[in-house]
Amino acid sequence: MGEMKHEYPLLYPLLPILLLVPILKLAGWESIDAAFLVVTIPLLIFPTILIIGQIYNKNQVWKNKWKEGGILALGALAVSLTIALWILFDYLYGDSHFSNQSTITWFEWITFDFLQSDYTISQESRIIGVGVWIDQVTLMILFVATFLCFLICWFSMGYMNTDPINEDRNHRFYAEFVLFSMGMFGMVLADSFLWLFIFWEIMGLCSYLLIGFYYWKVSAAYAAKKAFLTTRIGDVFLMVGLFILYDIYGSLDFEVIFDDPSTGVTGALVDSNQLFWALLLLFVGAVGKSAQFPLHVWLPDAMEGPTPVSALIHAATMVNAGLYLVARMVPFVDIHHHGVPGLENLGIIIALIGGITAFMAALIAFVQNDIKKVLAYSTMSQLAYIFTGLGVALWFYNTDHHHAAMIAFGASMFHLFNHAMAKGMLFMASGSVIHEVHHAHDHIHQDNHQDHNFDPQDMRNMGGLAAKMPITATAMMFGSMSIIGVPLIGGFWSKEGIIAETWKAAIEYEPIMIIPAILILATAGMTGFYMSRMWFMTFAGEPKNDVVNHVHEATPWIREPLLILTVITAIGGFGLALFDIIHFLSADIDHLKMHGFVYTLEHAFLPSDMNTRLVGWTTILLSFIIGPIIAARIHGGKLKEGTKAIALISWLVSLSGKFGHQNVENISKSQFSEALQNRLYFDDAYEYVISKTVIPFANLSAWFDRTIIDGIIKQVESKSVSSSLQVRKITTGSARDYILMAAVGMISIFILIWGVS
Amino acid sequence: MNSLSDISLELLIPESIMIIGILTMILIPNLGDAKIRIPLTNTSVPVFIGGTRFTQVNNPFIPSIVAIITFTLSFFMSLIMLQGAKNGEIGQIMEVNQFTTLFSLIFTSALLMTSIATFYRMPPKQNPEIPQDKDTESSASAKIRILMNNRRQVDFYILLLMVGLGMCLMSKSTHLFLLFVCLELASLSSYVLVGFYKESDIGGEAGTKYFIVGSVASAIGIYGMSLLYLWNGNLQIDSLTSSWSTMENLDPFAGIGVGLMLVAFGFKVGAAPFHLATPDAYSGASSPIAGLLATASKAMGFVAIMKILLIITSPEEGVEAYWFIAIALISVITMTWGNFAALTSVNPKRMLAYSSVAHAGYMLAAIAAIGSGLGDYNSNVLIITALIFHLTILVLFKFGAFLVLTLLENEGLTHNMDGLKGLTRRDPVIAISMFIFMLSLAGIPPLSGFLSKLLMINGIVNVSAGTGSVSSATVLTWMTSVNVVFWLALSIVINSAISLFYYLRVGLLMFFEEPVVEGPLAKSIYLRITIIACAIFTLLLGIGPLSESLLEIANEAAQSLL
Amino acid sequence: MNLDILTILTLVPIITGLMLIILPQLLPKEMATNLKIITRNISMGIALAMFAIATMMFIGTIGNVEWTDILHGEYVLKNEQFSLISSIGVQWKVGADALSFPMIWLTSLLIPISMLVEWDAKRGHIFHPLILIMEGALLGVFVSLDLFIFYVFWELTLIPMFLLILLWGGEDRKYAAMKFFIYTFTASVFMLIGILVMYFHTTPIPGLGSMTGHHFDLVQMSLQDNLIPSEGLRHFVWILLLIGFATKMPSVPVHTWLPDAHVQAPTAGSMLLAGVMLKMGAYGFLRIAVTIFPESTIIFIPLLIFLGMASLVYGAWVCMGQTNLKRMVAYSSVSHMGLIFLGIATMQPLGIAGALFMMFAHGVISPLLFAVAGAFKHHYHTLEIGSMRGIAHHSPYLSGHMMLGWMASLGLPLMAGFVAEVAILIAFWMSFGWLVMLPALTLIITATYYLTSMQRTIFESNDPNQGILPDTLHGENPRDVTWHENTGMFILGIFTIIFGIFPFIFWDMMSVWSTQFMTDIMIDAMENVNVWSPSMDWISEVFK
Amino acid sequence: MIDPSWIVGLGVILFGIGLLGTFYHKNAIVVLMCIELMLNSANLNFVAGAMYYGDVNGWVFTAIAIAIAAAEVAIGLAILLSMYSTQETISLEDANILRN
Repeated sequence: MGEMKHEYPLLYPLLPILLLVPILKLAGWESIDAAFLVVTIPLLIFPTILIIGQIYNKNQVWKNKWKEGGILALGALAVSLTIALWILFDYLYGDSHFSNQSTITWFEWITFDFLQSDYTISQESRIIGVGVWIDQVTLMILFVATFLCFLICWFSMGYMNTDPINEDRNHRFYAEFVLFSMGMFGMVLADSFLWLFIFWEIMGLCSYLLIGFYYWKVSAAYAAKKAFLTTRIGDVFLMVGLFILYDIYGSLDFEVIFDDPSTGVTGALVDSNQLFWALLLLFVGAVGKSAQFPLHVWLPDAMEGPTPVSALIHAATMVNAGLYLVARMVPFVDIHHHGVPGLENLGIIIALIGGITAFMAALIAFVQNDIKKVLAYSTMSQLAYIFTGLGVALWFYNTDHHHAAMIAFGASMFHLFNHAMAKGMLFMASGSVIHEVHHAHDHIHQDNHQDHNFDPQDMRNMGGLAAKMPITATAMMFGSMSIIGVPLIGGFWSKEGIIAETWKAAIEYEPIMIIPAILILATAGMTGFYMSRMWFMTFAGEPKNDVVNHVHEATPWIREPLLILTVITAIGGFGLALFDIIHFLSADIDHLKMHGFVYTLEHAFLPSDMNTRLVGWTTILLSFIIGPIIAARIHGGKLKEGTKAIALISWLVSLSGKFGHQNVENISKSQFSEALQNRLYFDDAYEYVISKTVIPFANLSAWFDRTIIDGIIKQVESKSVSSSLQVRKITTGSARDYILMAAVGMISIFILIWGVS
Repeated sequence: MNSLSDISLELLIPESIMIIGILTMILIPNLGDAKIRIPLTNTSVPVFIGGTRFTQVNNPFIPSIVAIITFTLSFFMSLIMLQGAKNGEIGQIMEVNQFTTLFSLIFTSALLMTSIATFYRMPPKQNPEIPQDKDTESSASAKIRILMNNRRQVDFYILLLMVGLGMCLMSKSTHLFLLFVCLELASLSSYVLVGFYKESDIGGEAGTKYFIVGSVASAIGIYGMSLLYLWNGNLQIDSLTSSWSTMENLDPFAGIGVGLMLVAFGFKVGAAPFHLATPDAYSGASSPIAGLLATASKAMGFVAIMKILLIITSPEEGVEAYWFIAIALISVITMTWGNFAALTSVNPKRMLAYSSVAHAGYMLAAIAAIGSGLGDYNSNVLIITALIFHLTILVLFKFGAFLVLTLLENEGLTHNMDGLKGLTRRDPVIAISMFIFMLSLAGIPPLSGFLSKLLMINGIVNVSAGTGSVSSATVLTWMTSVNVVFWLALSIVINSAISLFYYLRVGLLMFFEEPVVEGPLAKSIYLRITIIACAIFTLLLGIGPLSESLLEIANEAAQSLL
Repeated sequence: MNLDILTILTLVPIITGLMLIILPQLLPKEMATNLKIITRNISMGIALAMFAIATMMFIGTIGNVEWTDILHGEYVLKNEQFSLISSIGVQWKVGADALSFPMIWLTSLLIPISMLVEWDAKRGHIFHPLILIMEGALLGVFVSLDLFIFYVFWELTLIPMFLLILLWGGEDRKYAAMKFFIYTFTASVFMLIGILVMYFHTTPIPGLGSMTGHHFDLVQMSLQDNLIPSEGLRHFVWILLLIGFATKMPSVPVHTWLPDAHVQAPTAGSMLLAGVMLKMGAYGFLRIAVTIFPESTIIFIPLLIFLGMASLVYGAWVCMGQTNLKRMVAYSSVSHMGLIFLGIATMQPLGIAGALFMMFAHGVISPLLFAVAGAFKHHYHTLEIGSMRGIAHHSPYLSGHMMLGWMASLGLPLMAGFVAEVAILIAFWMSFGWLVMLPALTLIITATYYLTSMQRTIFESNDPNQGILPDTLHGENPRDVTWHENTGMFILGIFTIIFGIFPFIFWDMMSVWSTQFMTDIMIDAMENVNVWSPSMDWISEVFK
Repeated sequence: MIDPSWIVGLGVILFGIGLLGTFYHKNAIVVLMCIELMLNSANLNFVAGAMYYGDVNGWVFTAIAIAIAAAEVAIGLAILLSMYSTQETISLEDANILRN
């Protein structure tokens, strides 16, 4: 292992990007006018990288100076980030023209007329346009997306370009990466449900491409297909939902629909039943995209992709698309502002699905040994939290509990932010671990690269890494804390809000809500367990494999993002909570306001409502105390003699060894554990059903087409040939027969003539 | 009333040319230095007949050249007559009008093509030697064979001219008996021509069968005609027509008579079930003769059928002709039989024969549509126009196909499809021409075969589509209410679809298979020109101004027929 | 004849194509050999010139046409009256409108591309001129406004395609070519009867049809009120026309000629077959059957939906059961063509415009698919799915094009096919409600078979540096696509994306046309006839 | 004078015999003779018609028809000879190289 290398000079070509905003401002652009650049620059860079990469593949300059396109991709993302920040600041502190919700249309995509039910053509043509829609939620997710895309691209230059397996293939990675970013930015900025869906699908494509980046691996190709198809199922329902929405409102533009969701295009009141179906179908799409029960099976497999992909797509950004979509449903149900009453069931269904998924994913995460799989299930579980929160918010909105609804909504969105930051970082950190372990392994076994028995992702090969990888361990610690909901750290503020509001709904208004409420409360504790378990297994205890001793944190480009995100996770959440982001996100107030330190703390820990207070403390107890302690009892332990971790994490390592040790061999051999290992048999069941229905039916169809439909044609053909031979046999060659036939014909003519007349 | 001066010979110029041609052909090869001594004197006067022939007339190509010149002349004379619309009656037994002139044109053009084709088919030897005593037996017989071969030239072309004469006169006759006599003249000559295929041992058999069956058919026809005579006492077509239209109930003599005559003409056109000898005859005859049978001979049969069915027994408007059902059924059987039999034929000539049978079926269907009595004068004219048009262009592509086979026949490869294999590689121009002929036979646009088929179907649709109940609201009620004629159109199109199979198979063989014999075909320059001209006209007559003018001519002809 | 631009566009390729084939036969040997060498360049030049003309027509340089202003029933770039066979009412009448122009442009685009893709075809001195003839015939179908000429061109397209399959096809080309020709010909003769019945009912217009009193003028026919008085006959004719058009499209159950023809056809042939020839069916259906018999169309909406659904759903299932790449793509064409029927059945301007756009989009995408499949055949000598794995390593460009084409075909947004799909399905929902679930769910099946086939060919070799190669290579080194294949596929791919992102380029004129089409023709008919609507209320009742 | 209908009746019988004979006999010469019978039955009809109508045309028709018959036989024999020279048979049953 060489020295830690810095390659910052490579970034010099990107420096002019810093001047972008000033130049645009000088040119008289508004920030919102520049919004399209957020999408188009990555879109243009995508083919650029692909084509240049294909042409200059294996070229040394391209490889070393341009990182096989990494620098270009980073530049594109830097532009997007810059402009996103510009928009953000403009929105927060800019001129008055930038109101609460701003929209701008770029061009008209398709225009058409409509035949109304009274057989007249609608007077004005309807337009499906392309434009930008900006409000608080957009801004928050846009920031998350641009920021994480940028950081993870940065990270990739270290992670991807140093792995020999990726050599000469990285241009494909970066191209797909920027294309994905384009999809994400586009989806967030889109000003209509249709364009939301379009970019949503683009992301699906990129997810497919990136999961299948190691296309030669059977498992990767399979996982890519599975991911695409599973989300596709949801997408189809989503599409039908869009059709219904279109039918109701005559447009899919946010501006038109959100203006007054209670009246349809005809001016009549919207039928809540129809709208319910539309929104439910949209939610099915969200379920697919965000890997919720029962369309969750693709996400764990998706970890076959390179780790930056897992970090970006399957943790931080794309999976949030479903949440974003559900968040966009608020105006429909907000009966305070022209919402449609009678949609309570929607919120309940969403909350239920969320609760079930949260619990199930957490359960499965208990037994995972692959570090990325743990994170994947954790992602699923945390997303489910947000769904629950959104479901509760929708329910509150629809039952006219405006304030509670806003808190639930804001908390959910805030959790999205926290989770994205933390999970992105966790994945990067895990990537760092995997990368270094892998390197170390290759370093030891230089002669034998093809040792496939060693899995660098398996936590049973790790342990004690805290001493070897201080930055990574720190980052992972803060990330896990945020996910667990350790008080004061990022995720705590949001998660607590979600749980509290769910309980509030359950206790005070809607008994059914008790199911998700209990489930997510239990999940909070389970989260504490499995996140701690992961950390302890990886970083604490004695090294379980010789490889660990050779691990160094030596790869460039990896540390910076980890550090930045660690800071954001550790302090950012708290800071934003202080600014009362929860209310900001739910559009309660125009701008962020400092709430005051004490007020915030009091509000969080000692709410006036007794029930809320009880729930809050139970959550803290479960997630912060019980879960981690159990994990520490099983997996914790001191580091190997002679090794030492930095101060920031050594307390945790040593703490983990203080709770004694518990042997769980019996439990891990139980049937339940086996079921969990097999992911509760969902994948098997799906596989079985498909192999028993879809494939035989397809073969049957092909058979039917070949032998019946085409068979009829072939029958006609062969029958014609055989009858032709028969007909030809009548011509015997004997003139007597010919005369006889003629005579017979003659007589039959007469019979015909006289018989008829 | 009848005086010789009434007979305006100018109306019979084509026929006169043919007669002169026959005489010339008899005379020229016999010109020699023979002298006759004037009795009682010693002076010998040259009579130029017999003796040692002049070397100039000794050329064995002379008969074919004479035939070609004769047919060319009468072709152009007919054309001029057609242009000048020279019409008139000759005595009371013949009439010249646009119809007859057009058919003269059809006959002469077909015969012209036959002569051109046979010019290369039976090449005589130049300067044959006379066998000497010192020759061995074999060399002597070889020399004799050559001499005989050369001799046959004259026989062949005389018969050809006879066929032309018979056909041309037949189309002009307005007297049933004359019609029959001329028909016999043409038929008997054509029987011999079929048997003339001496290169192969099947010529005799083909001639015999064709002759026997044909003779039976003519005998039946003559008997039917005699019944008509018994019924009417006069065989003038005008007289028969007026008697028929005044006849209250169907007289058995008349009915049976017409029916029996249909048998004779049905044999000529190759209608099922009287067609059985046609494939044998076509495959046994040499290709040019088979082409002649398929075009001119068939046209002759249709002229006769039209005269009988559409003039004598023409249905009144709104009344179904008594033969309608019979002809309709025959037409359907004919086209189906022909197509199905052709489907698997391995002999190209047989295949073309069956296809010719199928085409007869289509034309009979058109005649049946007139017989339904549904159409008015205009729509009947339209159908006849279609028929005439079809018969005219048939000379182009049907004969064209036989001409291509003629080219191949020199290699002895026309008994099965092998000869056509790989033709594109051997001779692309000929192969493409053949492909065009096949497509035209199948009725693929924009070739002329399509236009004629379209016109026939249109004629049928024209008379029948209006018959369905106007008030019918569903497809089924309409389908049950429409006249049966409409379904003839459907049977035609379905049959065309079936026929496509074997026409395309020819293309398949030509484009796809390896040739059996390598190397280009025989040069035969005039034959090639004829084939290419046929192909070009097949294209040009399909669409555009040329087809327009031909249609107008056919339309005038049809009007003059009715 | 007045040399108008559409006539030139149609006749020049045919005439030059014929000349290029025939001239070498007539010229002396040496000249002929020289000519043969440059034949493909000349053909390409002419094809490009035609494309340039079509594009200039679109931009407005030629003819100065504002395409979005064309309403239904108006035709631009018409020629002066010129009768071909005036005695039976046949005239050379050409014109374009928003229904035909996209197809015209598409044809002129695909011809040079398909030539390019098979630039090194054997016997190129015949191959490329044949494609030129094909171009003329195809354009003739789209520009002619006379049913006779329409039918002539309709059948004329068969001949070059027949020869293409026969001379440059795969192993079983004889069977396929025959089946293709006979099958479609059989169907179209039924259509011919329908046309003749329509012809019979036309009223005379001066100067035409002196002999018959009728004419084939399509414009006049559509102007004539109640062309066929008997309702039963009207429906009958409609069905006859449908037989012809549905077979061409092709719709289940008369689709089986297509897979055979495609599998055997050379790449360029497949591209044109899928790209333009299938569209002739949809075009003719809209242009003739729907325009002239709107009421029959409305009455037969259930039939249309059935045919469309059968093609779409059943076609997709059959696709899944295929093991041959080209067969699969062929069936996917069947499946997509089903959407066109569904779009028309909606009787919404949006649905009809969607159907039009589907014709156009599928015309850009499916040639790409077939070019890819053809390249597989060309370079790997097999089309069996699963006989090779992981060839992305060996043929990155081919794999990339495959990926793009497959994704475009499964309806990924920002590619041309998506626009049409969404438009049709929105309209379908508005007209038939929950029935839309059937086509929508089919999209999943579509995705499944596309992804599976991709997974089993370009992925999954288990070795990053070596794919599993098919036996048919016999140990040869696998190659990537040649430069000309690559260029052709690139152009198609770029157009796929351009029309996906900026569909309004062609959408606008289609939309305007469809609106006017509905107002002029369909609305009256819909008021007269009961429009079918499915009773699907029970679903929401059940869940209430 | 005989009633013309008797002549017609005889003609019908002759025609029937002739027609039956044509497909009953194998020998081509006999078939040729049967054809003659049929032609002659037609001649009888012409004669009967001429008698009935007092029309001289009928007689002429008869004469010409006889000439036609003669020509037919002449040609027929020639063709049969030609077949005999190649196939050595004049049986219509055996001469069936050409068929199907």
